[in-house]
Amino acid sequence: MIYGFGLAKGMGVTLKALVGPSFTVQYPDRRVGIMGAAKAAGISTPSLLFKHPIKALRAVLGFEHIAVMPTQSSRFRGNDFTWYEDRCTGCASCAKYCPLGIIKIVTLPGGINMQEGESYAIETFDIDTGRCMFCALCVEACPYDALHMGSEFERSNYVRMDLVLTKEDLIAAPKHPSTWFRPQMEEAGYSPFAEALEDMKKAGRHETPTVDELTQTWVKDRRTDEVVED
Amino acid sequence: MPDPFDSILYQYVYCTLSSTDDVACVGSGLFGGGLLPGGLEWLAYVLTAVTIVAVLINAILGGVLMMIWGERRLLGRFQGRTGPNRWGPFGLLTPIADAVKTMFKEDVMPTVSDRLVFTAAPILMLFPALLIYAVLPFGAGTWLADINVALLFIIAIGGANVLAIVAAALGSGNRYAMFSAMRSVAMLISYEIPLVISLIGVLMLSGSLSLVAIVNAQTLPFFIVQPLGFFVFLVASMAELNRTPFDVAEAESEIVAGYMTDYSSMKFGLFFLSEFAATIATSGVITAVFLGGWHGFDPIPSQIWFIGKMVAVLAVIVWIRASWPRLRIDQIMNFAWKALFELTLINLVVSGILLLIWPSPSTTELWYMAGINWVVFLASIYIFGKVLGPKHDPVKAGNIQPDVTLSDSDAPALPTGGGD
Amino acid sequence: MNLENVLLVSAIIFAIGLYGAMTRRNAIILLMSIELMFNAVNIAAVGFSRYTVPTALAGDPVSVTTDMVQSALSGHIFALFIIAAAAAEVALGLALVIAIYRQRETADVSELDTLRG
Amino acid sequence: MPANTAFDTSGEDLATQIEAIASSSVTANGDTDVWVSSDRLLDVMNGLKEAGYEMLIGVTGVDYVGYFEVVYHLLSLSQNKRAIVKVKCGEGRIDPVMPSVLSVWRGAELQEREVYDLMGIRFEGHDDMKRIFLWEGFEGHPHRKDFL
Amino acid sequence: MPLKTEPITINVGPQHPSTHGVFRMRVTFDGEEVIDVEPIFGYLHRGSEKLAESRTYTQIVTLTDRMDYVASMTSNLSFILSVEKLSGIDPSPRGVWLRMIAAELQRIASHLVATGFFLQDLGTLGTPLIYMMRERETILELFERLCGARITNSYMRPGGVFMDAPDDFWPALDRFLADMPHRIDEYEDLISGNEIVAVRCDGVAVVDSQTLIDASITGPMLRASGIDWDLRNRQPYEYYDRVKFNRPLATASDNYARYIVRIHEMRESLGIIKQCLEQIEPGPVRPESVPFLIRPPAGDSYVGTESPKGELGFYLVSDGGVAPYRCKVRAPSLINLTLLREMLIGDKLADLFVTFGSIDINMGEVDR
Amino acid sequence: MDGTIDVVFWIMSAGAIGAALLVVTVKDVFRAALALAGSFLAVAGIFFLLQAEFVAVAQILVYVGAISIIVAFAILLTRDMGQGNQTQSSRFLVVGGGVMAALFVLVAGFVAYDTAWSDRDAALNDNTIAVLNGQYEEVTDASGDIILIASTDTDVAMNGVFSDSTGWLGGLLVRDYVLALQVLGVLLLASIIGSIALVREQATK
Repeated sequence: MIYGFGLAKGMGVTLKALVGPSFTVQYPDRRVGIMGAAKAAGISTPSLLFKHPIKALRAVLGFEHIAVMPTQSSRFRGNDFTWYEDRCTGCASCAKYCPLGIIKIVTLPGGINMQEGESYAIETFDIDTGRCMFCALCVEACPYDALHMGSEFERSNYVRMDLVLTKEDLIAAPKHPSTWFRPQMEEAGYSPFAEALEDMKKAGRHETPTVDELTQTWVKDRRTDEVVED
Repeated sequence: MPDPFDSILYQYVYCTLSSTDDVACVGSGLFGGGLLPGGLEWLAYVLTAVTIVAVLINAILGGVLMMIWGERRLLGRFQGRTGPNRWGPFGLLTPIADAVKTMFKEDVMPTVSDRLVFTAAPILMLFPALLIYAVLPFGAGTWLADINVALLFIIAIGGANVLAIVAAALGSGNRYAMFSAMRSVAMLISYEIPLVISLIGVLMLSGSLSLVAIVNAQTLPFFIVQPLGFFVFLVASMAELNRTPFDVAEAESEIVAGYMTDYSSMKFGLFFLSEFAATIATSGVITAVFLGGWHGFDPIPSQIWFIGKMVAVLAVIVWIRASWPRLRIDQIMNFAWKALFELTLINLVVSGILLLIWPSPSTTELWYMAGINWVVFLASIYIFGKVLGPKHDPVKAGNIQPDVTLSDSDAPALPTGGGD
Repeated sequence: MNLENVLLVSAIIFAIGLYGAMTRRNAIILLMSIELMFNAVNIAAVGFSRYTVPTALAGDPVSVTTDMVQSALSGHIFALFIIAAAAAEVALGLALVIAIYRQRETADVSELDTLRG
Repeated sequence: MPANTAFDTSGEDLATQIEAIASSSVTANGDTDVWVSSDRLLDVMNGLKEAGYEMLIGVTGVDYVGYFEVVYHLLSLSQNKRAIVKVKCGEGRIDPVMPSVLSVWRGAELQEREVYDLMGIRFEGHDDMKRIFLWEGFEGHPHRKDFL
Repeated sequence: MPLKTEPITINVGPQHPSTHGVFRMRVTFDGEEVIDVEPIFGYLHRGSEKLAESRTYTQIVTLTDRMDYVASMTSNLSFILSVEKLSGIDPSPRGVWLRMIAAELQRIASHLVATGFFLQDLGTLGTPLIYMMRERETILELFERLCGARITNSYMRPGGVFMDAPDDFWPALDRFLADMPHRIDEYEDLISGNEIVAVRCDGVAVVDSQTLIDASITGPMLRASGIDWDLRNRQPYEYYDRVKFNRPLATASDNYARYIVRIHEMRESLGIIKQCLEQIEPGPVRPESVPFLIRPPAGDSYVGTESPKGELGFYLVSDGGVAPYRCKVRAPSLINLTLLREMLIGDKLADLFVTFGSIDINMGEVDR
Repeated sequence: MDGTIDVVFWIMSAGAIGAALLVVTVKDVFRAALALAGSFLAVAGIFFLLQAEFVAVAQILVYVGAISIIVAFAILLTRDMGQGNQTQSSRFLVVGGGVMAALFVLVAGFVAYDTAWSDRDAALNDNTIAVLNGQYEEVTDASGDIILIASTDTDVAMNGVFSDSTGWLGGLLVRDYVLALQVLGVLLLASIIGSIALVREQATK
């Protein structure tokens, strides 16, 4: 053994990294050189030089940047929720299964049949994402595929109250549901980063859930025994 | 008193200002020279000195900023990252942004601190780092002062920054800082000795302590002729600079930030600045003493050669920083006293004998010397590694004995009570 | 700048050192004062070397040899030896202070009075 | 079915083993676990360590409202067996005290402190019996059923 | 011989670059030498065990994520195994294989973090750490494909896993398996043969195996002292009896041994994943019969599993309700700290953190 | 240029004296040490002005670089945790010490200014002055000895005795004063061994 050989070998590894690629993912934008700018603009480098000389100069000086979206899995659970109001019956399964109890649901009897016990009009549907740990048990619990995890993750905020997702927020937000626990979306090849899924019929396993399905199919699949209050 | 015509820097500025009738000034200087009326030569002298010092200090600051950028960028690449690239072209403005941010930070003063000493420490730290530049020859004729004891001066001044570290530690009253100060003092006292002795071989070859004379004496760069001296000097100066693997004085994983723990704002900035200024200065000394200084081939100006060699030395220092872990303080002391000190003595004896054989060596004889010195270098490194190196063979990952077991049924019996 | 001024500065620094050595009770400051006195002596030695004539060169030497010139530097040699001796003295003195501190928990010389009757 | 229970020593075997070590210390036994009386605990544990249970895997306090129970999970590396020894910590809920097994296993040090901190069972013979997670002066013991 | 100085007491932590979280030690130094250490816990105590008493078994899975947050898959697995034993659930084979793959990936990720921070404590300025984080990132991306989350996975459910792996998971896993051995070689080139690492770690904090066993210390620390004790092999759970793997052992029981054992265990884990891929079959990932709300019969259960840090086990007591009556975690991170004081005393200040890093603890699991 | 040198000299002297005064008056030991380092630096400056570059650099190397740091180290080691580095002067000696120091300065100043020091430039012939000022050439005389004669060539002026004393000092140290040098080496070695023996822990403890 030659003293110093191991040290030299270690320096060789770092030297290899010096000439090798960098694995940094730059977000939200990436600085590009002149070649990268041309590639991003979809034209060849000489034509960029002649057609957009200012852009080329900026690229040479290192001021040109292109937006970068990090690659996420379609199952990615962002700190956001997607909620389809039409699919929701107000059963509050999600609120019951939330380990932290941060989903607040207030319902009034009513809805489609106006008959008590079958469907409810939803008065309040608040999710306090400031306390949420995004375990997605509520999504797992939703029998009607009304609640989905969202893919959004840029929701940092200066005001704690703004982290509470209200019913209005949820309705207004663009719908990019994560495919987490939604195999039907995966089978359909849906990617939350490509397009929004505004159509509530495509989002769930059932186009229009009925009361029969509520009592027979879904609940029985999930519970072999009686629901017990605890 | 340095002669103003000794350095072309002086000459240029001095001749621009002074209306001296010295022959050396004829035809040099801007605007034909003589901006000041006659009889004011002394003022020209003073103004020249002030101008050059101001230019140099600003150049040092610029160099430090460039080095901060370069080090971070290079470290990033060594680690497979990109490094700073957001602010300005290739992130070049990042250190300026850092500096601005540092200035606007709150200046925290610990309540138990000795205010005067606490404030004086960063200034004390910067002062020796800047003084080294006074004697560095940046190129042919480009130096501030060519004093005849320049090398000794550099070593003497370079050791003074430990006083600042001790001042910082005592001033802030922090116990991590105290550890840092203890370590620095112990390390400095140990590494000063090989640092000085390693230069004696060079002195014997060049016959002068002046850096200009040493550069001029290098028909062959001295790192070829004096590999052992070069190695020891590089290692010892890295220890003096607190660079990895000798950065025990500010080991952030052990003693937080060492003597800088309680510092913030521009006081911290001054520490940072002086550290980098000292690193650049030391790389300049290495360049001048061992790498042939400003010598190079022609179309490229000598100043560029000098700076290029400096940058190469800095890159190696950063490379080492990216690759190696830190040594422990007792191992550092062992290394200084058991390895470096002896290596310098070997170098001294061998160089002395070789100079007895070839009293004033020609270039060919320098090559012979280089050959013998390299053989001695490699052999002594090998022997010292054998004697002082780690006891197990790390390359083979020594003490691993993987035993193959397929399932629980044929697992070997375990040791039962009574030790392994 | 002439020899008288140099000697005056030397004398002042020596006197300050003397004052410190007499009045301060901390052993380390005592050592520092002694260093100041050493320094004053160095200044005087180098000043004499710079401004006075070595005997070998006094009068009209027939020829000036290197030995004679070197003897003009005797003051420098004195200063160098004093510096080296001072380093030895400080090392030993501080070791003593530390040893005493360890035993007596003080670096105050006026408390080191175990030999007092 | 994963072999989750295959390595637990059966209750009967363990009971006979313990009876051989310290007679009439076993109060009951289940499928895989054995209850011993707390005053014979140290004898039993010393004997079990002699018998090859080198490692004390876990010390757990359980609050069964009427009484406290301390569960010791033991592991024998040489025999590849686990044993579960349970000790009822007297009747009532006021100042339950247990003998410490720190003298038998070094590994009991932090685990007994944890049980003391969170369950309030004091171990006699443990020389560093103080709170581990909560600060000194904290009122009550959080893992008791009557805490909140 | 070192200068004898006044002993200095320093509070290391809870905010210190090298305490791996909010750990605090009150250390007394004589010069550079450690003469006394008092570990102080509890800065991250969240009462997980108490919280578990008011949550259903599925909800507790999310709590286990947050105990050892650099190895949540193995925490999940340990808890799930205990629940399955308690309620007698027979998991579906594909679910078991997926759980094994996830657990072994998590073991690699955890060892990467452990060795990376261990080397960071040695003062390597992050180079190996960043290399290792790069590979950990690949694993986390695999987890993201698998379950949508990177750190706090909540992937496993009683009876299996909640969802089958997506189609794009398998090629990504294959790429990782093909790439990772070279990466481990790279780490070994960078660090294992490094003389500075050797002189720093050799013979530091040596504990003999008998003391380790007596102090209930398990996992790589125990294996680094030459004791061949790996629960995956000795007391196989899941399908670990159907895969073949070596157990790297070192005899030195010093910091270097603990490091090198982890490096070699990563290679073995890769082998296990490959064998899992060969044996995995299509099928449901969770048996249909397992209800969402589990009500195990009254009783108790304990299953010890080999987490990356040592034996992790959940002692569950059920009274027949939907939530456990008592849930106790046998946390290897806490129990492996039993010998901290003995390991540190007599060493230098610099070795304090290296030794601490070589134990590989996670404050989330220590304090729970 | 002489006027400039005078000004610099007085600045340096004032610095050295002021720092020295701080050393003996400041309460805090570490501040005293810092002042001491400053005083040493100023004295080194005076050495530079006296054309003793090597001595000046040796002063910086040994005093500023080593002795100050060892003093600081000793302060670190003997620091009283309770009251920091504070220390007192003994009250009764202050007056006596001050009077004695003032008397010493008076006497020494009187001697310095009263003595008619042999002026170098007046006592020597032109050749010797030129040689001492560095304007000389080396010539081998008839008997084979090297003698130095005055030169008018400005190029060799840089190699004068005082402007490049390093080489000459080296010659003196290894020839005329070699015994003293060796004795000094023994002294240093003895002091190192002595210091180690003093601060070493007792093996029997």
